[in-house]
Amino acid sequence: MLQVKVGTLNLRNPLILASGILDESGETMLRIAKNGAGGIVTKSIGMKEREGYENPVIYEFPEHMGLLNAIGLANPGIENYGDEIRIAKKGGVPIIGSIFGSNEDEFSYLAKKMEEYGADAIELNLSCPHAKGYGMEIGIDTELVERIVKNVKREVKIPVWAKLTPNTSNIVDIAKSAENADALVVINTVKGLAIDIDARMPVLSNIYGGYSGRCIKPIGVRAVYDIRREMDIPIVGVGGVENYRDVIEYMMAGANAVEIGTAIRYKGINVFGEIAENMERWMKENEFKDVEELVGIAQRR
Amino acid sequence: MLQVKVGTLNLRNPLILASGILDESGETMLRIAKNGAGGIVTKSIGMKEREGYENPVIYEFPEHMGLLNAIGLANPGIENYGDEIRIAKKGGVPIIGSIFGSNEDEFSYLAKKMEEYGADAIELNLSCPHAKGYGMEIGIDTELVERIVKNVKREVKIPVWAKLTPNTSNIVDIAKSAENADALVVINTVKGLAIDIDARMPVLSNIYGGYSGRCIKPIGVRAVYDIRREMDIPIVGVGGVENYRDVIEYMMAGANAVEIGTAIRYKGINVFGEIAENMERWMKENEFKDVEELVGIAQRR
Amino acid sequence: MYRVVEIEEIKEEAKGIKTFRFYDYQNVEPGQFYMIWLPGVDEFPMSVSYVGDLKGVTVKKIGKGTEKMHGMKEGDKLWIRGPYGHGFKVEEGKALVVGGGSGMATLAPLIEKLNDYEVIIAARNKEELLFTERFKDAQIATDDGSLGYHGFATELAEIMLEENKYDVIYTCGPEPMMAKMVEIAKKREIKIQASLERFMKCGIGICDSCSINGYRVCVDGPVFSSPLLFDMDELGREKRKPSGLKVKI
Amino acid sequence: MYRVVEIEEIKEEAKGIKTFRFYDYQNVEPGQFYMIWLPGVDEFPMSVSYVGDLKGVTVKKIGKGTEKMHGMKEGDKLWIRGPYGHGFKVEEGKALVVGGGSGMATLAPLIEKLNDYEVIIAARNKEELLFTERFKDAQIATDDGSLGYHGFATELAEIMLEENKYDVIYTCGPEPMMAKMVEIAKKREIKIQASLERFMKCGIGICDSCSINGYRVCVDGPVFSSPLLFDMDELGREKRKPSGLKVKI
Ligand SMILES: Cc1cc2nc3c(=O)[nH]c(=O)nc-3n(C[C@H](O)[C@H](O)[C@H](O)COP(=O)(O)OP(=O)(O)OC[C@H]3O[C@@H](n4cnc5c(N)ncnc54)[C@H](O)[C@@H]3O)c2cc1C
Ligand SMILES: Cc1cc2nc3c(=O)[nH]c(=O)nc-3n(C[C@H](O)[C@H](O)[C@H](O)COP(=O)(O)OP(=O)(O)OC[C@H]3O[C@@H](n4cnc5c(N)ncnc54)[C@H](O)[C@@H]3O)c2cc1C
Ligand SMILES: Cc1cc2nc3c(=O)[nH]c(=O)nc-3n(C[C@H](O)[C@H](O)[C@H](O)COP(=O)(O)O)c2cc1C
Ligand SMILES: Cc1cc2nc3c(=O)[nH]c(=O)nc-3n(C[C@H](O)[C@H](O)[C@H](O)COP(=O)(O)O)c2cc1C
Ligand code: FES
Ligand code: FES
Repeated sequence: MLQVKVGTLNLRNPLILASGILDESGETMLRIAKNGAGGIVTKSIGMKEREGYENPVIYEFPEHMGLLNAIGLANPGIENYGDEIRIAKKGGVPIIGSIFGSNEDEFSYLAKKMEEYGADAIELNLSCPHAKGYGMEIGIDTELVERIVKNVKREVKIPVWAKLTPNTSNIVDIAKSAENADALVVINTVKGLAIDIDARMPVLSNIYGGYSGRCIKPIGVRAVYDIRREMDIPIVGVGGVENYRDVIEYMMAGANAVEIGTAIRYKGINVFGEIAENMERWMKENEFKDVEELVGIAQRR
Repeated sequence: MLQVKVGTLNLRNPLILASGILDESGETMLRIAKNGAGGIVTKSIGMKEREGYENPVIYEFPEHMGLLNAIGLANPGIENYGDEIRIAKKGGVPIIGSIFGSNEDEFSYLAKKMEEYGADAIELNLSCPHAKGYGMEIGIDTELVERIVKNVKREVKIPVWAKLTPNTSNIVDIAKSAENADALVVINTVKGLAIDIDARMPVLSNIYGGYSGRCIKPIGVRAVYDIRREMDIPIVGVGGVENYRDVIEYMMAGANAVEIGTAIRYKGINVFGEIAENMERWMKENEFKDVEELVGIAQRR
Repeated sequence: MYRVVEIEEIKEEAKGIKTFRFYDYQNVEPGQFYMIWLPGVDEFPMSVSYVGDLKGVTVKKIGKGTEKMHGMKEGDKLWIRGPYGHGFKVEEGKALVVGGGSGMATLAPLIEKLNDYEVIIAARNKEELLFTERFKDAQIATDDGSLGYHGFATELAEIMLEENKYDVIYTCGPEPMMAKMVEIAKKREIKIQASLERFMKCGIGICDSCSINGYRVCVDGPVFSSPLLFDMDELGREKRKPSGLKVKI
Repeated sequence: MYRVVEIEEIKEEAKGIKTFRFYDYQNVEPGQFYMIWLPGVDEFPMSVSYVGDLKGVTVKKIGKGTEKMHGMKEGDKLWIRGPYGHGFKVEEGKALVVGGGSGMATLAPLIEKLNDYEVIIAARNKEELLFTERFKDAQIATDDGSLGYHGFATELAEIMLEENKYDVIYTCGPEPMMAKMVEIAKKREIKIQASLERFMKCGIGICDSCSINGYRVCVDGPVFSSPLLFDMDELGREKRKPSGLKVKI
């Protein structure tokens, strides 16, 4: 009852591991797949090895509110990533290769490599809020987004997802510029900053970070609702999903599936299996047979 | 030790009541002034009486995370607001008249009226996220912002503050377009949405609302830090201030004062006096004599 | 966050007045209220009329929300938040309880906590009297004289206050009635508590829509006490529309 | 959120190794660690070496963060978060504890909880031996023979395992040493627990930087037990750089 389709990609449940959380190494991804995730997005991989920023790269807000991170797109480089994908694929769930580049050629190259390695889909990171020249700096330029999506679509046969930033006044315009994608993934983290008043300085070495977790859910749900209102494209909702009610909220807003990241901090890697179980219970109680019936039913016009 | 100046406006402490929270009626404002606030911003007042949206207009997130509101700029209309200002002024602290209009002429008219009524400063609401044709719809148009600020500045002698929206990819551009203002107020609420999965619909009658409270603090602090990095203008920080540490964080990021709204839900109207007391204690412990020493000390370049 | 509760029982109490019972685990004091949301229709405040495990609200049909509620059946759902506000404080000594119209809904759970008291139940006519069964020994007053004392509750109250010594008055009902009771209490130097009503948006003390003389009915009230009540010059005279505009009552 | 603690006491324990004591109200198990932030410098993980109210970390100077820390004085401040991770589980029976270099820091509070045990303290030379005062009856091994057994800890351990029956081995130290101890334990069919180290960024189980064979050292560890340890083929062989790139050890 939990199977969903995101475009042509079939998932056993709508609960996907979000990019950047426990998806650097193939064996960790494999373990998460075995723990119930419906799909797995890899860490965002770029052209070259990158160490990322110096510690501290993560700050935890009190009372499970959420996290601020500026990992800084640390990654081993695309050329070194083949083995990880191959190991992850043993989990039997779709592996979506996340990539980041600074122009359309880099994105195309990265996508082809991912396809070669066996990735089942590509996620374009057009939205990381804290890396100069990447992510969100690209993702708010609607023309560039359009070009990147078109180019990548031309290069690979597997589905291409575009992950968008919420740090904009009109996410729907950006969504429309990415309409050639097979799915939109919303949202990436919200640009934020935290200062330690005893240290009298920002906590992250990079100063700025991306805000994730429980607190950004209203922003993510709004973005999904906004886009679903105007577009028929498959949407993957991300941001603050912690429990089955959050998944249902995103789906009612218009998401076909969700990604889960920060919740792992608080619920552990069993969060996928637990949510799946609770969703089934709720669906039975509320007489839904197929989870896809939920998609967009809270839309009011 | 807590006295601050926001431009030419003197405040006994940097703790200002935010617009829209307990500032519709003169007598409530008077009561808040007596309870320790350093200044008071009125509810945003427009050209005509407006009922606002139908209930529900407020949704409360669990565990004190924050609120979603779409009051809908309910207000009695500028012509009916003189008495409220006059009563509020008996509190002996500056009253900042918040106004919203749909073009520069309306803003100018409203500002003149507020000045006539005795307001000590004007706050231009360029940032309400949920009212068609007002607020944020205006506040992301840098040319319009510039024109409104210039026009209002020409019309009144009292200081003019511009309140900005965080729902944008570059708040610094908007800040610069408002550089003729005497101070910038950042941030207004973040556009958000919440769905009740049992009711299968958005909770607010207006669907969308503005997200406020504890959870938006990292977004507000980031905006203040961003602007202070590039501009010398007085800044009033708003968003999620609940305790003395939050005030100090905003000031270290670059704010000259803060506004407090949602915290009243959780801390009551004594929040101003309590914070002031705790700030003094902290300053003594940390050997600060004047709260203005804190402004911007967390800036790293 | 709303809690969803199921209606267990509905009872027609008087003309246009129904009680709805539902389970809610929250502890509620007499005088406190819930905000009730009927999705797609309206959200509005309702005092509790039963405070045990099986809570109750007693609703007078006056507009679109309450009309919709009157059309509901057992098993239907209500979305509630609260309880909110400050309820009645039980004072020592003998009490006079004066309830007009649906105001009796608010007073009922208080009366059940009192030991030494007399109750006046008043309404325009016999059909609109509320809870005369629940409080069989109550004094009755109707404007049209169709049952009990012929005249206003306040008039009957003055008679009773003349004849007996009371230590405290509790009242809820139409605002002119409450304003008059406050005036009487002030004159006679008796303590009084009154449960006020104003248009509510947030219910949690931040929007200012329910304020009277700078006090929020939703958080500082809805039950206010003397001497504060004696100083509220807006009571019975002025209120605010949903826009915030002050109007005469 | 960091907690700011003040350094109460600093003690030079061995060459390039200092212990820093501070009060922290949190309950800590032997084997758990703190993330310590030195603002403007670095943040890194440190096991607890004292678990009472007056906590301690014992720090070997190896890079810019630890060097800065070695320059600190009593009264200076540390920013800490944690404690994080899973510590040692005390097993029934007789234990052999094998600590190499600064690995003794991690084992020390465990040893103080054990009843029936023998300890090997090993280091390259006499100057680098840690906590020989704290555990006076420990066996000593040095690579250069400057004190005690002349040779590796693992060699001394093999001799002792030959002579006595132990029910469990606890170890912490350089990874090749731990890998060898795991091999020995596997061969001899003895339970083993080892506290591993990997490069840590988040410390809270979300960034994957510290993972070994799919297990997070920060949350699933840092103390791992047999039989899981027997199956970790990356142990002693491969680790990841901060970029995530796998490299040989
Ligand atoms: C603290 C408090 C306790 C109350 N307890 C009871 C009770 O126990 N029993 C009872 O029958 N009634 C009670 N009321 C009044 C009740 O809230 C209104 O009758 C109800 O809101 C009408 O809703 P409606 O949608 O049917 O009316 P509408 O058609 O929306 O409006 C009709 C009139 O109802 C009143 N009203 C509407 N919405 C509100 C609102 N949000 N807040 C306050 N008044 C409103 C206004 O006077 C309005 O003019 C209480 C009100 C308050 C403030
Ligand atoms: C769970 C755990 C417990 C530890 N307990 C102790 C202890 O009790 N005593 C002790 O002396 N050391 C301990 N360490 C090692 C300690 O964290 C490093 O020595 C320290 O981080 C070095 O910091 P630096 O800034 O001086 O080094 P840098 O100059 O930054 O780097 C030098 C080397 O230190 C190591 N290192 C640096 N940063 C980290 C990091 N964030 N995570 C892991 N390793 C890092 C790497 O090997 C690096 O090559 C522990 C490590 C882990 C993972
Ligand atoms: C530590 C961390 C690292 C992240 N790294 C990436 C990344 O490399 N690429 C990416 O597209 N998103 C990255 N994200 C964003 C998440 O994929 C996700 O969009 C965001 O965290 C919101 O979801 P959540 O609230 O469930 O965590 C990262 C988030 C966190 C917390
Ligand atoms: C109920 C409510 C009503 C508000 N109304 C206004 C308004 O009329 N004008 C305005 O500029 N801001 C309005 N705001 C925004 C606040 O002034 C403030 O910018 C925001 O709530 C963030 O601060 P906080 O987290 O301290 O509440 C409103 C906020 C709330 C919660
Ligand atoms: S209803 Fe909002 S303050 Fe009372
Ligand atoms: S340090 Fe991030 S997962 Fe362990």
